[in-house]
Amino acid sequence: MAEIVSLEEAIRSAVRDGDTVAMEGFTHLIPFAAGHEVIRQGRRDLTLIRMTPDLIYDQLIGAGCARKLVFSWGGNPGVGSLHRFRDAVEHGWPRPLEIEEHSHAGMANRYVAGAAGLPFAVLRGYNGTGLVSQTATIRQITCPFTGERLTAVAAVRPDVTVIHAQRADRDGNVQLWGITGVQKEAVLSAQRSVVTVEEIVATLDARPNAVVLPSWAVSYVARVPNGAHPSYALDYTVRDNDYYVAWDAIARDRETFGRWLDENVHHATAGSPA
Amino acid sequence: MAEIVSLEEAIRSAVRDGDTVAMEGFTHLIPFAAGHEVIRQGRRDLTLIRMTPDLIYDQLIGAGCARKLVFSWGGNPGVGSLHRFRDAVEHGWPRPLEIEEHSHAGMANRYVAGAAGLPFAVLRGYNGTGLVSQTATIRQITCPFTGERLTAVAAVRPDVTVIHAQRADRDGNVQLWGITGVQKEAVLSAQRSVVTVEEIVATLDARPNAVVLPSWAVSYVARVPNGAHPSYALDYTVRDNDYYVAWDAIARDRETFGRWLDENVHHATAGSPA
Amino acid sequence: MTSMTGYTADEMMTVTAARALADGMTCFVGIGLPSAAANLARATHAPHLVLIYESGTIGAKPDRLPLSIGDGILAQTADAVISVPEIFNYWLQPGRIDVGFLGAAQIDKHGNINSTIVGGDYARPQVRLPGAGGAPEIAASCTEVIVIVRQTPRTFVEKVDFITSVGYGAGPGDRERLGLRGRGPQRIITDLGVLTPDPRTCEFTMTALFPGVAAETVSQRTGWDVAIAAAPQAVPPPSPAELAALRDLRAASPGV
Amino acid sequence: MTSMTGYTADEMMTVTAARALADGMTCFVGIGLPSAAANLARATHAPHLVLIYESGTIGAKPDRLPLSIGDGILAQTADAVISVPEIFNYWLQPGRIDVGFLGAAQIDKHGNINSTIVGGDYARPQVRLPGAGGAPEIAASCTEVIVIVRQTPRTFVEKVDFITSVGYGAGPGDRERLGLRGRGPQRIITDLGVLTPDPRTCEFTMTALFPGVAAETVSQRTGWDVAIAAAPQAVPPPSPAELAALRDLRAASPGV
Repeated sequence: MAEIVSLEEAIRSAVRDGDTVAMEGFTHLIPFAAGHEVIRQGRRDLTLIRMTPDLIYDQLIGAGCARKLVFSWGGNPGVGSLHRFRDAVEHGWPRPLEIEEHSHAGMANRYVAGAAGLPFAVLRGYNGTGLVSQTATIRQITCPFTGERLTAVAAVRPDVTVIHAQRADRDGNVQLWGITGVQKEAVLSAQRSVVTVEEIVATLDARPNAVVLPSWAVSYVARVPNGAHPSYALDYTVRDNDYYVAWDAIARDRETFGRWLDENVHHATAGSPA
Repeated sequence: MAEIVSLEEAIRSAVRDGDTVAMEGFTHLIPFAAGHEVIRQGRRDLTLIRMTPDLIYDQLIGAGCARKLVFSWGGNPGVGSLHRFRDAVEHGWPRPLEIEEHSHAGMANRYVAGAAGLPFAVLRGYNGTGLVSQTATIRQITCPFTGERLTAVAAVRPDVTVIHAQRADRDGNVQLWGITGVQKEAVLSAQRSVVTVEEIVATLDARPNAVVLPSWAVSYVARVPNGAHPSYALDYTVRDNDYYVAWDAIARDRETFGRWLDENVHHATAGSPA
Repeated sequence: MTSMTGYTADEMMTVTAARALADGMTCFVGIGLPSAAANLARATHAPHLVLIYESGTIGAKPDRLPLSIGDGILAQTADAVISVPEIFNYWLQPGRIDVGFLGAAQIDKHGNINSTIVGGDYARPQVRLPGAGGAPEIAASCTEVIVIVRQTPRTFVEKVDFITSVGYGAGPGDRERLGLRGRGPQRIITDLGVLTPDPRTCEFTMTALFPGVAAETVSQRTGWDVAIAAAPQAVPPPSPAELAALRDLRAASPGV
Repeated sequence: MTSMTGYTADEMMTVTAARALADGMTCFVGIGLPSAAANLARATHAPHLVLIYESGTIGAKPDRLPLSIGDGILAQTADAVISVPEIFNYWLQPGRIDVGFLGAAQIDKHGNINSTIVGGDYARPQVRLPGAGGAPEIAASCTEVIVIVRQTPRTFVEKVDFITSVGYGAGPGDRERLGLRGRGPQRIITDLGVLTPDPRTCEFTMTALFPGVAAETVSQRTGWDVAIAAAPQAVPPPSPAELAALRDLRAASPGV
């Protein structure tokens, strides 16, 4: 059964230095507040997994939390570069960042394999691309029936997965809807999980297109209203597109970023909007 | 775009002698009316695929439509044997029936591979069972990352998949809900598909736990109210459990079965309840 | 059929199976006795028992016994309704399910189960049984398996005609060699009592007897030279509360 | 920026891309110009165009341009909302999607695309770009690919620094050798016109020019010795109806 705790306690219990951490949410439901709590708690040497690092990992990378990034598309959607990510890769600042790079199809299948308790997944992908020779978790595999050559990708098995959802009930059952991306697989592939939610309700009435994660498949639930900001939670909050645009200038400069970090993360309290 | 036609026309257009045909529906939403239409049209030499052959394939096998059965559990749920299936396997009546036998997990993954355009799927399954040496579509595969030995099953790629759903809209988009089993995968793995529906509506309003198959992924839609009987369509009809019990005596005897077939299938019209 | 003791063999088996389920466990349930047992446990000592049906319902909370594995009441009361591929791939396969129930047409002394064919050969058997269904992977991946089956010499055989689901294979170490990650069958509940695997040999031993069952009956109704514990546990009969709860469930379930 | 001709280069590119989409096609759409083009086509000549976004929405019918690939309006108007693994595995991979749009930081004469790194080596590049996203499998599996990119010598290069998505590889036969089942990029739409692959060499040739574009400009803005068709097609400027529909879409979409 999931424990319902504060965000501070959830992150302290679930995330340790050196962990492999996945924070998922495909544009929608990105767990920003939890990411900021990880920064505040000073976690280090994390291997961060996320299909689209987005601003949340730009912030964690810039704050020096990450040793390695596993990803498939590292841009500021509709805006441009993730400057903290680029600074880490191009100049090793604030520390060198090892990368393990995939395509979306590959990353999605790596989560599927993790959720299914398999060591790898099979797809038609990567053939002819430069990723094959750069990424050790991509290999060729032969169909035992047809002899056809396909691609295998290694499962991801995060120590912790963190997601944001619209709501949970008092037993810790979690419900999310709208664009639910790869979150179910990310939670099921992990050893531990943290789910921040907009609200905790008495009963989860059925919703179209909803994914339900039963309480016994989740470790910690924390109530964090607006915990996806500047991403959004459908039917609760709207995406703060201006924040994404403004981020470009903040992240472009190391000092500006440092001031942003001090003011909006280090000196903010757990779960307050940033 | 799916064509909205009569059941008779849908089956005539989609199902040919010698085809590999999957009719899916896990207890719920079994496309009985379509199965009876296949019998009425006198199709022969079919390879029938279905996780649980159930009464629908007992009827098709007894009627002599099938050359081969691909399946994972061939009983009358909660009642006992499928006598027409047993008679075919044990005594070759009305004709010998080749079988290709899997577990549910294996069959489900074979449909997944078919839907995904892959020649095989990987699972932890079958190890130590007698099925490994009897079924050619089960082979060992080695993980290219860990060296672990797992099981591969060959994809199924039916010529035609037939399912029953609650409803479609006038464009042929199909919606089903409740226990939706492996129907999405069965349709997506097939070259052609027929969907019978309880009703055709102007708009498919969103439903909890609904699966939607877009019109362009379906070949034919036919309106057949109660087309799942004696199975059921959640929110439309209820399962006729008495029919399942009564079937035992009907199917146990070749002549009784023959009379049932004449009265309830051959002399019934397309789509009438049987 | 109610015996002179005031309860039937089915009721005794069902109650014994229900007692094996602890609150909060996750349980992969089939129709018939297992479903009755799981729902009885949920109605009595294990209100947070999580019922998972292979039709794709997680956390179903039926107030009557479902009539089929795909009974609408399962979907209507479940925490989550998912596809059949998902139930096997994301929930059963990774070892998330604590207990799985299995039946058997034949079971051998190492707990291997046959539900495929009896007699003849595979292509032309004397008796063609329904086959595997979910059983092979339930037997492989649930943390533990409970088998429920009536004890007869035809069913309890030295060697099964076909291995549909692996118990302990040919003995110790076989599950590991085969890569089966669950612990295997931890008990066989019959109409006579309970058999559990000998930790050294993996052979099933009769370690608990139902009220009024003699050791001699066990030997007569087992097709191998079954060991009986020196001091077999005496299984208490169904309590009035257990019986009442079970009969209430059945009364609410016409046709089951 | 509207030119003296009354429309911008972006508008010309968007209208040209929209015209390439026939009614009833299924189209894998990214944000930006491709999304504008697909929604323009749907608002004009292709009302049954099926828009598929990699966030998992099939048949989205937004009445404004989505602000991100995960804009709520996509889920709210879609025929089906599915998971990200499913969109790639069940819909893109098996070849169910007719047209995929791709952008490029670099593209070479065989239509191979780089969106990963420029300069330096992979581990310490001069410029780290966002990377692959859905592009490699879109390039592999869609029946055809349309690339939309502004034409500059820095972008249109003899050889890309990194192959993120395969066009025609090193030339004829490479897609088949690599097992790529889609037909590959069928056109590159730039701010100068349209390039299409030579059926014999798989080299991209400038086969259509936008109004007022001189052949000389094409050569100057291409990093390889690009062939220009002897009689390049003259692409008609945006019609008043096309422009109005596109501007209505943009007006309904603050922030895009």
